[in-house]
Amino acid sequence: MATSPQLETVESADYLNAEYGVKSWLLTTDHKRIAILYLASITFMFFIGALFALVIRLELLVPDGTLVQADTYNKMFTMHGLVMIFFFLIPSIPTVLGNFLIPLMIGAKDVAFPKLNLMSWYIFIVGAGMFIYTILTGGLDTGWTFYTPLSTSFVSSSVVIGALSIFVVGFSSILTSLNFIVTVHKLRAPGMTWGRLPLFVWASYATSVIIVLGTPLIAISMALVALERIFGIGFFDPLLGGDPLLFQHLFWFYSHPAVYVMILPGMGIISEIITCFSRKGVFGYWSMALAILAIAVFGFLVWAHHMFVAGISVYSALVFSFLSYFVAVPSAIKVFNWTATMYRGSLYLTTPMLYALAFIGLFTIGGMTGLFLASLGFDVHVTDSYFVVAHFHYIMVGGMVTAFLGGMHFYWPKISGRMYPESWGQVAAAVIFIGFNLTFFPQFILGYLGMNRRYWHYAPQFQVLNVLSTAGASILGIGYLLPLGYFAWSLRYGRRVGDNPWTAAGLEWKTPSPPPTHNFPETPVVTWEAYNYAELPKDIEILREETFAGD
Amino acid sequence: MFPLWPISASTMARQVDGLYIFLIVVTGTVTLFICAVMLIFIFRYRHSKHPVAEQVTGSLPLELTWIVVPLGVFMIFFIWGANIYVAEATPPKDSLQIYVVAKQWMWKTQHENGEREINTLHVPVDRDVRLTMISQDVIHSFWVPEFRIKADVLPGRYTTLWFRANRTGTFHLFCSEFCGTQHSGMIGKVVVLDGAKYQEWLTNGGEMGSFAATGQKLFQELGCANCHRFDTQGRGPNLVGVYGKPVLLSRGTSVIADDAYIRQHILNPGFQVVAGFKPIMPSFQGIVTEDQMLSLVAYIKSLATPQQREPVSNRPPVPKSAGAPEVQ
Amino acid sequence: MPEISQSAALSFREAIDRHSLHEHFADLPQQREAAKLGMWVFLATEVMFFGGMILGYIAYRNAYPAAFQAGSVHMLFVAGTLNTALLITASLFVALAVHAAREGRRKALVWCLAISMFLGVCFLGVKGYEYYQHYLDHKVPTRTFQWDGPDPRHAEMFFVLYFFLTGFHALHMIIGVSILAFIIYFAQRGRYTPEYHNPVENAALYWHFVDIVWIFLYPMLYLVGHTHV
Amino acid sequence: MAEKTVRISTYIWIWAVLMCLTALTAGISFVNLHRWSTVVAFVIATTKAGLVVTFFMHLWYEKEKTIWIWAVVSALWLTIMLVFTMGDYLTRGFLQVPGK
Repeated sequence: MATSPQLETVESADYLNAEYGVKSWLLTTDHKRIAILYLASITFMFFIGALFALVIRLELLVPDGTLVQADTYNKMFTMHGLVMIFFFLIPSIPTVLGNFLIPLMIGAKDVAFPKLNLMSWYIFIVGAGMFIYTILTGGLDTGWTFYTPLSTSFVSSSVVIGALSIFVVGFSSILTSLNFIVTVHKLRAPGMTWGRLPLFVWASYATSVIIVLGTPLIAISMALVALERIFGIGFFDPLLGGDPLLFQHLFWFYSHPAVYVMILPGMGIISEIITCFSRKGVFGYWSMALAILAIAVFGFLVWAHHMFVAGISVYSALVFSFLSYFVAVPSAIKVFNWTATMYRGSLYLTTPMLYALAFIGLFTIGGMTGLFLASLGFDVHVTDSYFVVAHFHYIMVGGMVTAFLGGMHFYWPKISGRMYPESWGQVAAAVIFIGFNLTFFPQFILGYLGMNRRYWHYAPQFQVLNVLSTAGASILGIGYLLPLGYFAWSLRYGRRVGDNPWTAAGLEWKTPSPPPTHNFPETPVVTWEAYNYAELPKDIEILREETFAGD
Repeated sequence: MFPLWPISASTMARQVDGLYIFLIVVTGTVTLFICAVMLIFIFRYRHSKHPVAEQVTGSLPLELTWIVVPLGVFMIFFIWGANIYVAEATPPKDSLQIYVVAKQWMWKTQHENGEREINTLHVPVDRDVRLTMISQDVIHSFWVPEFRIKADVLPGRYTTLWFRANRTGTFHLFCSEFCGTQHSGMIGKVVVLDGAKYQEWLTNGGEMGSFAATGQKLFQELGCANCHRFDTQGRGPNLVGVYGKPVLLSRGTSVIADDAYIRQHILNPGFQVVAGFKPIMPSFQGIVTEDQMLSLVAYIKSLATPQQREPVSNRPPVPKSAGAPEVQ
Repeated sequence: MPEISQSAALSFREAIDRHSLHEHFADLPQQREAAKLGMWVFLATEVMFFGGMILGYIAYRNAYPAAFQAGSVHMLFVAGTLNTALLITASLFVALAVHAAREGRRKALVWCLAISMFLGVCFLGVKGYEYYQHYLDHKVPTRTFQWDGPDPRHAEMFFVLYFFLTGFHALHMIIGVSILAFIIYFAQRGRYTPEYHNPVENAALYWHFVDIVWIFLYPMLYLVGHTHV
Repeated sequence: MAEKTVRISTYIWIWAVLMCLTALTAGISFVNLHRWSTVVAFVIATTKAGLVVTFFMHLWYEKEKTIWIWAVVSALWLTIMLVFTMGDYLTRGFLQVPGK
């Protein structure tokens, strides 16, 4: 097992080998082990979602729909959306990196309520299990948005279980977030003031606030959809006296802020990576922190921009469009500040940094096209077209998944105690970047041209761009398989690393890799500001060693 | 080669294209600028060239600049977009009225002269066209990319869309809101004809009598006319001259008798009873289809401007104190 | 607090810590603060949860005021008012229970909790009676729903909201009563001390919240029909 | 003891006020105040809820700012949701165009 003898001297048990056996994992209350449990679960769900995406892209290779039936196709995009959003994107960074890192970053022994933390995972598993049951019993074909009255009175698939699985998994998010909020408030180490928190903690905190205040609304709307289907009462069905727009209001009150649930933790991770590999403090710490909070707050004031053509009042649309621009300002601040952080830095183009740079580029495109969509007159034309599809994939995949992978590479040495192969990492990052852009950039053009989203077949003149998109998706698929492969490989063969291989700032690097069960041998006392790279060695420990690059 | 820019076939399309180009130029410039700056930094400050980072960690003037300037630019986006949106929301007065009923998975369109079409819509070029739309089942969305217009078609509620085609030809009509299995099959075409051809097309098909006449026939068949008589003796209000005017309700409030009110009232008469009448009208829920409903609305609308009939007061004697709202 | 000797204080502390302090907290006050904050954050979630349904109520009542007033006429006004009084009184006793817990009076704690629990059960009983009456009256919004006034569809909507809101509230009441049962069990065994009684405090917060929900539901559902014309 | 002790008489007084307010709101519902009925009922209910939060839930005695913030935030977010959604419902039809 041990390949590097020089580190054998560290005898104290880390969290991975503190105990052995399946039971020690399934009954653990250690936040780091729970993070690993989540990592396994969401990776599994990610590849299920990716499989659906594969079918979608293959189907769209030709205009006339030859691969699958319309019904199958509808199920594919519905379940792709639901799996990716509720079972991968929303939990991904918070439950994996958040769970693992927040206590480490603030110098706590664990999260505030460890048992609740484990319970959240079990609730997640129940929700995921219910959803997999839905998949196996024929799937859903409502679109991930569950718009009524289609979902309540028309489709015949298993909407009830599907909706309730979203309800259940929502509670998992709520409990995790509640845990984070209390942890950040109450368990910070002595000296770890709010002004010294790493931006990832700020971002996770803001994310948790959004989840706590927003998720009840998706829960109640899903519960109402399920009850409406079971009892045939007409809460949303106009034929029975309801109003379908009320559902959209309830749904988007959560589901728009949910976009920030997906992107904010990613932004936090990117701030950690950029500072480390620029060897610099972050540019404008407070504006970065306040921008995070501003996004969380303003994110709640813009939901009806999903409904500009849905029949809301013109005045309401004007207000929501206006406010949508206010959420764009803090996002712009973040992009500019990241760029400025690199100014006069000393840049290392390691794999995490490549992901961070890709994130900035892709998030900028995603954010800019968001400005297009917030502009009312433009939105009317492209809403529900591939322009929107491209836009949110740039944010969610180009932003969130890229940040997640960047974070996984950056923290892999801390999580596993071993280094991933750097050259493979760089190749994978490049493949993902190219594949991603090839997949989704043509979709902007398709959308403006008039290709509808959720179309099983389409007009022949759109084929060339769709073929490009499918080609890109295949490249992207390979790109995502690569890290899975080499991370698994490195668990056994990767070289062991010390406490702080990246010579990074932050408390999480001041404890062994992998950390012991209670994180710190003794409670740390913080006397330094966040990102104090001025006080750290100028170069990065692991890169001093020749072997790293060629690994 | 494949197309990169859609055909522009309505007055609105030009405006949207203008906004789109502006957005692309502005955001494209900024995006390219950010990428260029990143590349320059990567090149100039890479570790091998710039081994010691200088701790530049903030500049308030700079940060204020990139708060205020983007906000200013965003406000241009907002105002421009809002202008187009408001224009899209306010159909010109003397538009050609067409009714659209959407159902899984087809479009039914009806012209005022009685012409009906399925998955097709013939309109004249250079003329304002106003669509009053409703769905019979789930939410659909009426989208003609070449016109750059779209509006959801809701069940239970009328929505409106208008456009002015400025180019003859045949254009795609898509359902844009996911509406079930054959969503992608719910497509049709909009045929824009020049004035003469449109007239020709109209006269070829308009033998079934005008849309309002269909409504009138239905009005008789359903027995509406028994109570809604054209004098003050009926058990229901006289409907002449009602459309578009305020109606006093038994609750003391008043509503405008528009399409939505008429539809609501036929389906659910007890909801808003007109002052001075008993809630005796039966519901026509499940009896009148959305198409028929639209013809009834068209008929009542045609009564708004009585040509030869004597205008009679539509309101029965109500207590003076109730203060019937005056027409403004 | 009376002065106690150093060693006595230490052993006392240890005894408590062994039972009550989880190892990742530095001390009991920190743990107590964390538990309390956690509860308040949870209540914020609950506010939004009920808020969604209340939004539905406001939107539909705004659209169909007459139907809602007509629907409210069928509410059992006396039962609703009685229930309001029951819940407020139950809240009082829960507050007194917290008071007793803070002062370490075990007997008073158990009794106050028992009274609130009893009042809570009474509330559920009255609620059940109301539901039964509505069932007999064919006012349950299913196929058996009957309505002879105008606008039956939107009157039914009132009953849909009534059953949603009070149903979810009753569910919370059932959870609250069960929590109180647990707390009483542990309180009797002397689990709670003036230093450690987080569960009592948190259960009380939850109970008061459920009370507040009812305080809003009562006028929304029971009181809108009296002046109906 | 960490928590400030509240006198039992305070709780009883609050309870009495709550009961009176319940009686008031029930009684006043029989008086036709037209559109003010809703406002009055809402004000009374909010007052009652406020009393429960401040005294029974001890917010009044709470030194921890965080808890204040969370109490205010939950009310604020509820308001945001209600105001913005009703903002849509109440302004529909302003243009006299169906669906706008």
